[in-house]
Amino acid sequence: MSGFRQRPFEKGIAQPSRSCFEGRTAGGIALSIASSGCSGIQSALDPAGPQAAHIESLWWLMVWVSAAVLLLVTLATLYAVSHGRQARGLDAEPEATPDPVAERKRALIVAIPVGMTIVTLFGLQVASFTTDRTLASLSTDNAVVIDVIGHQWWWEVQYVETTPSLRVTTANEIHIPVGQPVVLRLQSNDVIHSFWAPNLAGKKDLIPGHETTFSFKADRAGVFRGQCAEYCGYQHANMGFLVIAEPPEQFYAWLKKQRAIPPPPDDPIRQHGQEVFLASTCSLCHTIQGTPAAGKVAPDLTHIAGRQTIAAATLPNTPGNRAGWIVDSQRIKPGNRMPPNPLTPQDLQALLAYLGDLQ
Amino acid sequence: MSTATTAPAVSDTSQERRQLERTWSDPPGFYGWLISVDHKSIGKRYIITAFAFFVLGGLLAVTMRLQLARPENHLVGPDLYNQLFTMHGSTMMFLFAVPVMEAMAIYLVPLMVGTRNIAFPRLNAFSYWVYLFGGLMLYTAFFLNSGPDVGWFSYVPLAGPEFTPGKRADFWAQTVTFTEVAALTVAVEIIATVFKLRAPGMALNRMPLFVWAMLVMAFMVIFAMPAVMLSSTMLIMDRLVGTHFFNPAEGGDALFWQHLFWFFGHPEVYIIFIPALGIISSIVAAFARRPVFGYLAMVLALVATGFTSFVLWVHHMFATVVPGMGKGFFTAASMMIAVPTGIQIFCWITTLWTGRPVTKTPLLFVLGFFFILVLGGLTGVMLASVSLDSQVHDSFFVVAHFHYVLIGGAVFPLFGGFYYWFPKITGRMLHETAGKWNFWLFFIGFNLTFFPMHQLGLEGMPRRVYTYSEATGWGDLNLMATIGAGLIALSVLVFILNVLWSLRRGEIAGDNPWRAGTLEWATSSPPRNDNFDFIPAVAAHEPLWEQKEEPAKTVGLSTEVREVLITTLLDARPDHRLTFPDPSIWPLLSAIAVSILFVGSIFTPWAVVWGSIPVTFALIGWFWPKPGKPKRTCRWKSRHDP
Amino acid sequence: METVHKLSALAYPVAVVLLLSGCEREERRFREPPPATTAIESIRLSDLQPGVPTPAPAIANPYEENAYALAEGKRLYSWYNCVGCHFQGGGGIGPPLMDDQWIYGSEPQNIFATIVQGRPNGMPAFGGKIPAYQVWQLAAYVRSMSGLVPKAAAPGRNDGMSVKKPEASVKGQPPKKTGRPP
Amino acid sequence: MTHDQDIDVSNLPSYAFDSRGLMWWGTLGIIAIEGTVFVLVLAGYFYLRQRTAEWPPGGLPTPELLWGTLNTVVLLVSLIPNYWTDRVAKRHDLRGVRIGLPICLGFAVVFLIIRVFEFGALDIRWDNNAYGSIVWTILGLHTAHLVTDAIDTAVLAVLMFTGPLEGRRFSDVNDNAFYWYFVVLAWIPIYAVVYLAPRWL
Repeated sequence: MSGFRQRPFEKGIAQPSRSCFEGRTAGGIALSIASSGCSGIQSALDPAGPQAAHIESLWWLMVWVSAAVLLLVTLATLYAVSHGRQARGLDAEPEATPDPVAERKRALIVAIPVGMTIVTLFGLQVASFTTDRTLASLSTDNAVVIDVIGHQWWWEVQYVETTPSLRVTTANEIHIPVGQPVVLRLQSNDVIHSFWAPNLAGKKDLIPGHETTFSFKADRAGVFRGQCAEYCGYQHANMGFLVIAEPPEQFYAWLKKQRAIPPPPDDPIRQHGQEVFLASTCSLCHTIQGTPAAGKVAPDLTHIAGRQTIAAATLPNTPGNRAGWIVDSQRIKPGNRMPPNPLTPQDLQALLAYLGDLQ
Repeated sequence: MSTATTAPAVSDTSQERRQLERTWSDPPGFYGWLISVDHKSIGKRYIITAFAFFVLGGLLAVTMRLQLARPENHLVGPDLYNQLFTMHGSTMMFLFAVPVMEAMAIYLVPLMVGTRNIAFPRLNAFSYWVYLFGGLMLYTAFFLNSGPDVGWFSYVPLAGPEFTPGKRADFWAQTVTFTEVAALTVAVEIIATVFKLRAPGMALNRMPLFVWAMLVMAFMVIFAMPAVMLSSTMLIMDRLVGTHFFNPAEGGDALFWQHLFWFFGHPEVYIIFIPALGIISSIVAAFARRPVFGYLAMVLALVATGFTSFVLWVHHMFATVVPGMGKGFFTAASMMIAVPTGIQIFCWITTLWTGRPVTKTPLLFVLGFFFILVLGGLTGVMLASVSLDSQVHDSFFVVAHFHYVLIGGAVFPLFGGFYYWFPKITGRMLHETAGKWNFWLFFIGFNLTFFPMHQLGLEGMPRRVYTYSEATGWGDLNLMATIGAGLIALSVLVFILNVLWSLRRGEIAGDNPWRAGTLEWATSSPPRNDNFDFIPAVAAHEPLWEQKEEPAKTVGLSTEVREVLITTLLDARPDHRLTFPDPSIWPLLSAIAVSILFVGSIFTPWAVVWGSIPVTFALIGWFWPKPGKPKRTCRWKSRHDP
Repeated sequence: METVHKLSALAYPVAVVLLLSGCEREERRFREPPPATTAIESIRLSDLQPGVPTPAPAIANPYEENAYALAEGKRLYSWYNCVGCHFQGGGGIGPPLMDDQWIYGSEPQNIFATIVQGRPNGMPAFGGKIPAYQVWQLAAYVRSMSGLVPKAAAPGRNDGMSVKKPEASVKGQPPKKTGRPP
Repeated sequence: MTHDQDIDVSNLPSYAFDSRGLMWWGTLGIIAIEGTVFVLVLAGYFYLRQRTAEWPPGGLPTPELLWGTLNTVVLLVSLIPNYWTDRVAKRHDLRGVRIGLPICLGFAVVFLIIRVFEFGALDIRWDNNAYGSIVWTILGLHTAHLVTDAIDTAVLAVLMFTGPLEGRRFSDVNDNAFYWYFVVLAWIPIYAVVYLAPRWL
């Protein structure tokens, strides 16, 4: 891939999911589901909030019931074909009309597993409905309301405020306060996307012409990865995002920082970098508050340096990756909307310096 | 029972037989092959073509598995990968699964109900040609880099005019039209055949379960497929003539597509699954050496499944904006559809339990079905739960699930069916040991491929991604899946070699190698042109098991013209003799005309107008009666009195 | 098995015929070597020339055959806010683009130059702001507005208010003689 | 077993009418398919309708009643000649059929002519908005059926004059009428939805 490319999430995000694999090999593949209570930053089985937790417990219930059913059916089948009265092959005279009395007895026996099936399914339904209820009953008082707008292939994130000036816009990274409910208002401007952060909750589609809302809560701090779950075109695979759950005070500090407009660059290099930004294609699509650049069709870069990843949680936000992305993003995400920018080394360095300063 | 083989060589008889066989035979040569309307040759073509598409779709799948074998792989890029999975899904659903099941019906139903050809034989030929041309069009487009890349359910707006430029999605939409036209016509033929062409005495409650399954499938096709034809037509109109069905800004709606599509798409799964149940019933009965336990329950279960499958399409849309109350209903329905399937499984187990099972390859595949399908069914129950679905929906978990139900539920029984009926179709047995290898490679490879996908889904891997970063930790399970895919490919290769070998060297089968009880085994293998030279008279479920000595038969059908016996709907009393059409070129010509219209309409709406003119003429030529040949009154009464 | 041979016997002619029709139209080029960027100088705004009149060098724009490039052009047309002045092609602040009048010439390279250099009375110069291949995509789309590109490649309707016929449905309008700059 | 248990079918007729005949079931199958299409497309109409506040959207006038209503009358009246032709066909009355079929055909043609005005009376194009798209589709679908059946009737009528004649031609007339009944019955809900629903619902 890109020469600049480094492993994503080297900054401590990646490690947890490694342990998944150990857990699995230990369990062996046949047991992989059972043994998969492993931790991961993108796993439905490592809940970080009530919604995901409820679903997980429903999951385990279903797993064990299913395992039992599968075992019974398999054993019954194996016994049926292998038990005593083995035939003398196909020449055995077929039993054209089995004795009706015997058949009636058998009917009664068969009725038992059928009854069990119905009862089991009914039980599972009740379990499922109760879970649906609990999920729906999450209270959303003093919730943080966030607009999430899906684009091919990135996520626009806006923190809703009554006063427009306080409205914070960022991309591909959603900071949320631990222990406080979050309400997402999901919209899409192009095709259908689906918001899915497995550690926190299930998924919800972003459908053009429909606004959907979706609420969840994190009950522990952490960085969780999610990605688009509804096929949305060439870069569906690289339409990721991070949800960063942090203690409220930290979160509000972050929010405050996001509201601040970065000061104009003071040293010549960064000043030149800003000129490059404004003079080149960048400013046609991107916004940097405090500058004339007000493009609305690409991620807001006002605080780009403060984010952990770029290119929709595809690359760690390092200067090297930024450079690679700016110069030739099509090598990293073929088909994405960012044109190549063949800048001179000086211009590129200046631009990187400028962007790197936008904390 | 098989009257023909036991017929004493009385001169006039053999003469009559030859005459009858001549009457029902195709003209020789390639032209004769083109104009054939015999359900056996059409059925064979259908099966071979569908299997060819199965192999193609499989190769696409292997390519995808190779791409996903390791993180950040560069075998194929997103553009090609999107075409690969779209082609794979569309091929397997539209060009393999449904056609191959209908093909089995085309070949077997007339034999099982004891008649000489399928109802509307020319329509049957027509449907094959339309299906073939549709498939060829799709793959030609694919090899011209115009393969659809919007997923096999082509969600709008992605598949709409703004986000998929060019003709790719249009080729998808027209492929659907082609294949649905073929499927719908076959459905009508099956229904008419089952209702009106049954041998005298085969009352509805004596029909083989296989025939019941095909009947239910045919009805489902009739009520489900129009939905997808309508929606794909709306899609192509949005793309080509600027209608606004799916444009939110002008009163359209993206979810409108999803409702229409899944109203077809869910029954579709059962359209594929129910015939498989019929195959299993045939195999289980033959190899347990007794009729399937609980005939009535089995029939009712089939019908119940058919009905229920129409009221659970919304469980594909739980992640959208469907109101909660509605979801509850669909959850209940989606879970409860497991009951009829459960009933059938229990009945089969009882059949095996109380019979004297002989584990030959066909039965082996059925046993594989039991394990895989039950597992797939259970994950299906999980997907029916709104909450749980919200986690695993559109993830690799779902990929695992539907491969368990579709491959386990349809492909395993189908392979069993291939092993079971191959002797009837070709006159030779498939090699047993190779069959065992075929099965075990498939069974192990399958589980190795798809079981890990459950885990991948839970670890957050969405479906339809062409790559994933190493940090996700999805690499190992994906590698495992790819290895499994290799095993499946290997087992299919074994099967193909087995077929090629057995065609030449396979052990001669004889009329009824499995000593089975249904009528298709009452005639020679392969069946003669006229299927049965006397239409048997049926008095039991498994005629060949019940009837010991020389059974009653039907006499008096013409030997000079293709005459079949029409019987009454319920208890199959002889009603009248209908003359069936001779081989004809018009089905092919009509299919060509129709194909020109369909393909042309991808490029200009006017093709619909101008294209309809040749279609009209072809159809007129089709239905214009041939100058009636002189019908000799002499009819073949019996083999003894001339 | 003979069936198979016969089937393929049928398949070949069909395949061959379609192969001849070519597949350039569906190519998705994500990393563009842009078409020869014209020496802007060689593009004339006036028909008058000193010395022996020589015909203007015609530069074909391959994107006009390519559905993806045309769709990209359509997207950029709104992303770079051409809509702001030309609206959906009907014109407003700027001249209409969907008619047969071409002030600065209808050839691809004329449109290219117009976008790159800008023109008096309000057309900004996008030179240096937009990579050349995107200019060519825009040029291709602009010509599609008046039906000057193959129908099978031209864009269909957008998911938005229907304000005009989709480019794929507009009748081709042979360009009138180049008009005069206003 | 001896021969007297064999079933001798040599004296059975060589065709039959209505549900006894095979073609009738074929026709029924086609009707079931097309009926499903109509049901779905009408359901689609109401689905799209509940997506927008006003209907027809954008302050469009409701479709003008004249031509649609006229056509409804034409169709309903056309049931009479079709029923009559059906009856005489069952009586194997060649003269009757030769009179009846052309009349039925005449009705079909008249209907198709009026249909042209109907499309005009919608005063909206299929590419204006979703409402236009769905009503054009509904009318278009029904028109397609009429054209098919008109051609069918025409061919059959010609056959009745030119021959070759067989008994089963009469059962074809019977099936043709059966299909026409469907086309007429399908029209009534369509008329109600396209013309009356926007006014009354």
